[in-house]
Amino acid sequence: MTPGGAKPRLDRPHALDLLRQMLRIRRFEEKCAELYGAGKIRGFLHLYIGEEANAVGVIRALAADDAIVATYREHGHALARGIGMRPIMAEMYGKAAGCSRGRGGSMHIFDAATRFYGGNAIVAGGLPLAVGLALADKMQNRARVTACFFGEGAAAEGAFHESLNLAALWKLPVLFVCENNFYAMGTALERSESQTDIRRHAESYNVNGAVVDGMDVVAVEVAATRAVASIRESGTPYFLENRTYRFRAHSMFDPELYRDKAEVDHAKERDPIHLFQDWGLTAGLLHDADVKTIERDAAAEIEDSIAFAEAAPWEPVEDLLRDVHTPLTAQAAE
Amino acid sequence: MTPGGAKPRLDRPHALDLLRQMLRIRRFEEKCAELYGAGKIRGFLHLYIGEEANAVGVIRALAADDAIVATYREHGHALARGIGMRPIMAEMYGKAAGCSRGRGGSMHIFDAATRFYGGNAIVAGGLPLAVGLALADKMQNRARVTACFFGEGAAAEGAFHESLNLAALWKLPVLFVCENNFYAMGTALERSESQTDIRRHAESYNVNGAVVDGMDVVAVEVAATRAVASIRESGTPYFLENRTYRFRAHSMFDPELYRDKAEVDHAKERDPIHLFQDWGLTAGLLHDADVKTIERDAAAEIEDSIAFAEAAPWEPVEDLLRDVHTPLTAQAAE
Amino acid sequence: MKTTYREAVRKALHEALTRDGRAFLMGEDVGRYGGTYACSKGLLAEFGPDRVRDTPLAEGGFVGAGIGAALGGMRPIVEIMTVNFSLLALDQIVNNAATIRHMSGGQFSVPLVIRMATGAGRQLAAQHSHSLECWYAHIPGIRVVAPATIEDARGMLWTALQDPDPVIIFEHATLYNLEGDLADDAGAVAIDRAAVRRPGRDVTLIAYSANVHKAMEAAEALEADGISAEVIDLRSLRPLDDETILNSIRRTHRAVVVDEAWRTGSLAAEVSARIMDGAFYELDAPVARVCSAEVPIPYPRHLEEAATPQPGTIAAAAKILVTGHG
Amino acid sequence: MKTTYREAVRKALHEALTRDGRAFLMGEDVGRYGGTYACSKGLLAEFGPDRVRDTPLAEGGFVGAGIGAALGGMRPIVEIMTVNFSLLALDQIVNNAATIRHMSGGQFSVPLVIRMATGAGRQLAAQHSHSLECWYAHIPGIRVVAPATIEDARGMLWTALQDPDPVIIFEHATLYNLEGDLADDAGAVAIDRAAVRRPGRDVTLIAYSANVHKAMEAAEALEADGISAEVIDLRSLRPLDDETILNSIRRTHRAVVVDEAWRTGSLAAEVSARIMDGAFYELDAPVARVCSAEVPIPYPRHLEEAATPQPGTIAAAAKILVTGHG
Ligand SMILES: Cc1ncc(C[n+]2csc(CCOP(=O)(O)OP(=O)(O)O)c2C)c(N)n1
Ligand SMILES: Cc1ncc(C[n+]2csc(CCOP(=O)(O)OP(=O)(O)O)c2C)c(N)n1
Ligand SMILES: [Mg+2]
Ligand SMILES: [Mg+2]
Repeated sequence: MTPGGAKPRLDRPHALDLLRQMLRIRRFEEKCAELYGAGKIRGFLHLYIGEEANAVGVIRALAADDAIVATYREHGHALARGIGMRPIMAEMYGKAAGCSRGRGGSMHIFDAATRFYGGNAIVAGGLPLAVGLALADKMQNRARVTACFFGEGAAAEGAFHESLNLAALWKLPVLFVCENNFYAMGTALERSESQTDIRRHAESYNVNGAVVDGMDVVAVEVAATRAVASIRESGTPYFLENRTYRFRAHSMFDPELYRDKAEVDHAKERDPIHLFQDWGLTAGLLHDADVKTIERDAAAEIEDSIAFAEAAPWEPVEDLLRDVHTPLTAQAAE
Repeated sequence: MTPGGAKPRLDRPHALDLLRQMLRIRRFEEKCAELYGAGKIRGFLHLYIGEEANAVGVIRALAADDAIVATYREHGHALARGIGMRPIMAEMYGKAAGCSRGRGGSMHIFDAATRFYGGNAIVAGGLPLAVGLALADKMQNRARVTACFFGEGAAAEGAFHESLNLAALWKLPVLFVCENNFYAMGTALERSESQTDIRRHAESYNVNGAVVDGMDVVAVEVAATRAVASIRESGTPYFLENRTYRFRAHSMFDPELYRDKAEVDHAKERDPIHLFQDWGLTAGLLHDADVKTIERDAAAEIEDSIAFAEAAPWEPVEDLLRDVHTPLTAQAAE
Repeated sequence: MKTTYREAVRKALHEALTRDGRAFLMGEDVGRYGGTYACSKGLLAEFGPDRVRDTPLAEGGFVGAGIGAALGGMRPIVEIMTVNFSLLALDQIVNNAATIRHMSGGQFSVPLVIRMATGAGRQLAAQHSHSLECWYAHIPGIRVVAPATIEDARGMLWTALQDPDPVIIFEHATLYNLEGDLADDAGAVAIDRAAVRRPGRDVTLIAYSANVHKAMEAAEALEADGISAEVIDLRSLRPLDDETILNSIRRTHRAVVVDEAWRTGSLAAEVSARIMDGAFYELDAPVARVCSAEVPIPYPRHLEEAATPQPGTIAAAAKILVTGHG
Repeated sequence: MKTTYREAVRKALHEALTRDGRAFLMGEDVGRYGGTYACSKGLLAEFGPDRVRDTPLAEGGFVGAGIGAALGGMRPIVEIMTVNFSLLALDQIVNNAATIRHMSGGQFSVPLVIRMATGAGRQLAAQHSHSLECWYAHIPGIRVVAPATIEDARGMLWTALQDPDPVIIFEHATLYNLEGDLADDAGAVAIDRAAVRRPGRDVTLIAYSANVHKAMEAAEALEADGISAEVIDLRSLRPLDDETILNSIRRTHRAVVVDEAWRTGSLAAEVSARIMDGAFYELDAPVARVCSAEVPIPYPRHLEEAATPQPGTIAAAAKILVTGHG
């Protein structure tokens, strides 16, 4: 499965964790789709189903004080980063107990504790932020990495170009992760990029990079680990192109006129969870009972998060104008 | 001098024309600098002195119905394109007899007759326009080329990236001409681009390109002719990086703190006019008398244009609101 | 004929592509996807990928390309998916589309139409709920319209396409599902005048786009309280139709201006200032504004509703003007 | 001490870099070139290329990087060469700088200062003469200030730098050569209040930035005509200091608002609407606005002058208000 063919040596806890992370993201989002249908979650909801290996593999390679900048399709990243499912679910509901106090919703998950800088709903809007976070680290002599996730559609935006150039020019510790799921809404890669080999762009800024099978969680983790090591050693950016696929519609409004069911079905044959689970079972690293436990735990965690979100109070309307500016008390405390 | 060493076969009229075009641009701009000092020309004035071979060489390769999009440093392009020196000078003065009716000034020379689409003072702002002009040609099955001039500083802007990608993706007949004079105001290329070999960017969009000695007018013309032929044949864009140098300050406000006089003097040793003139004289294609005639004609033309601009009336203040919208009469006539 | 606002937009696009060979539609997902709001569904199949042109994510680039194509003799209809993303194209709009005619001394016109969805109301939170029409209405050299009705959604595009200069059409995202009747022969409509959507005597409610409907609801509620409210649909945001506004004020002597933009610097401020300019001595009370609260739009429905104009807040503002108390 | 506005800005930058190790200046040509307006001359030599950081031409990119650096604990001072190019960074400002605090539920602040030159008056024509302060003043989540005096040029930056949220400082390009006295111990100034620059009884002239000086000239001319004009310098464009404005109107009962922006949708409209809101019954005449004509700024001096507010036009507007005729 991995480029070299064989899996690197994984121990059992590691394998269990990879499966657990991917599965709880999957089940969480399946439930979110239901909750959307039930009117509990509103606005836009962009599911990551099919792409879980990317967030899980990359984020495992990060240290606790590294930073993450993500997109509107970020539930998986938030969960993999260790933000609690309760505050995430409450955020999806728009409750004040949400991680962004309910103000952001699905597209704007933020978490200071884990240095999770959103949840950005402007395509490519997060890239310059990642450059700046890395610049701050460099200027303050901190050996931290900022991982920046975005889709292949974002690569056409001017912000992509400006950000790659700045990161390379100033030698900043940014890990660019292009999650290439081959579609930007309904626009296929070949209708959006004259150069479909996106890594070629990175090369044109003299940024090192690699292409990874984004359906293979171990391959992703290996590549990300290598990338992060390279960044920490050289202080310069690194570019990962993770080839993956979105199994669901772009958002809950998308009738998917632009691709065949056959194409989707074909992609599903390489479901990252099945691939890894089958491999783990075959290799004897995982057992059927493990899968059951993980599924049961995930289900329980999700039920718990829903109960939490349901019970959480709405923010009072009188607080409408909160958090436009930093209150003076917070300023004094800084 | 040219890449291959030898000059391609130039006949005498051709050689005379190249020298004449470069010299009249040079003398025109030298006079403009004086007129600026005298308060006749105001606002920003960006001189092209040292870079003349680029406009002259490229524009000779264009057909009469091809289009040009240029920057605020466009006097040379406007003159080489054949816009009359009188309306150009009147424009510099801000007189109603100017080619843009005086509304634009030095940075906004426009001319419908020669399809000269400005004179754009937003760095990289003209690139998307060029893409659109070429798109219009393609959609209307016209075999025209749009030449788009910009500096190497513009290559860092998002608009560069978006435009190159669109032109390549949609296979549009755009000739991108990057006039690399190694500085964007006071910012040297290596402080603005992680990749100083700008053509590498073009390659990353799968756009064909070439690097040219922008101080050698014949080399520029040869490369541009090849480029235009390639565009007409393939219908796809082409990228020229012309390496050149700006002998004067960026604008009349620039104290030139960022570069040594020695560097400028060194560059002046490859003055495109001297290079070509010397070569022509040595090769026997040009004679001393030719140079004298060209100088005299240029001086006369410039004096004439000044007289014209001086005598031209100011636009009445009552017309202030003209040309914000297209008047109904013009609409009916369309 | 029963139809929807969405379908009216689609019909208008269909007409444009059918009647004018120079017209083409370009934008993100206008083709294969059928348009984010399904306004161009089916057009790709009928007119082909050249004239129903999917673009990469590159708002500045493709809007600029639209300007260039207009200069080159085409009649581009550029769809920016939403006003939120239009910020990435604002430089092209301000510095090229709006100025090229002037900077060139009248040599070149830019016959470009830009359509975009705008507004809040769908719980899309802070980055996806802007109402920046007022910014566009500030720019000399462009025309800005906002169809509030099915007739206008059907008819404004063709008229905009005849304009030799850039026209921006704002479609409020909550309107696409609006249902109503449309005459079988409905077609182009004038785009330069405001419309009195409901006559009244005591107060004038001035709104545009989706808020016209909220103002109509407010007017009905006021009616029940014995207050007769006139409702003006601005329709054209630039230029503003002062005459229709001032004529109304001269009759009602009171006005509430409704605008989904943040209050400070909203178009409502301009309308208020113009009423000050033109009808100060006619006013029985200061012009009131009902705008969005000065907060990025929050995600939860109850907060989003509290942040934006609602029929209740409009009616309450009108009632205070007329009766002196709420 | 005799000094200039330019030198005051330079001193303020010098102080920021000296006193706060987290502060750094970044922008196009702030370093080797010394700043387009020479405001950062010498700072590179003193503070080095990390803290006086030349950027590529990439306004969206480096403004976004400034936001990120602020999130990362720095105190970036980002210079956008002029407001004209800020359109390329507007998405970052509106959708990130202004909203991250809110979208994150108050977890993150963005202590970012953006400086930019603004305005017309130097014959730079249609693309280089914008006055878009009103757009920035529309955005919740940021503070906007406009130093008109040497004291404010010297003192506003440090205060802005203490703000935990984004602050935008507009410096009118015609002010840099302004000469005047500055106290040796001049330092930080409050940035939230307007200032009465000249007291008067008959009419209030409200302006900001370079136009304060034109209003002062107008006030002198009016004085000669026996009209006593008060001049208010707004200083803070967001939030607006209603109290100072309304207090003045309650004394003079008349106001002229001066704004170099195009009239429609200018900040002057907002000020007029607020006076309507807050002092309608105090007004003896409608608030007048003196703004730029609705035309892209033309290159020739006589047309540029005709297009923008001038002391003469300000005085004329005031005179009509006070005497009922010009
Ligand atoms: C600047 C901007 N333009 C358009 C949109 C609307 N939009 C949201 S997601 C999306 C597709 C993005 O595709 P990609 O970058 O490949 O990410 P994916 O959704 O596939 O994960 C689009 C067009 C947006 N949010 N921001
Ligand atoms: C978007 C934008 N940013 C900044 C400027 C200010 N500016 C004008 S010319 C220039 C340098 C451009 O350099 P380059 O593209 O190399 O062209 P050159 O002037 O060297 O011909 C700058 C920074 C501008 N006009 N537009
Ligand atoms: Mg994608
Ligand atoms: Mg250059």
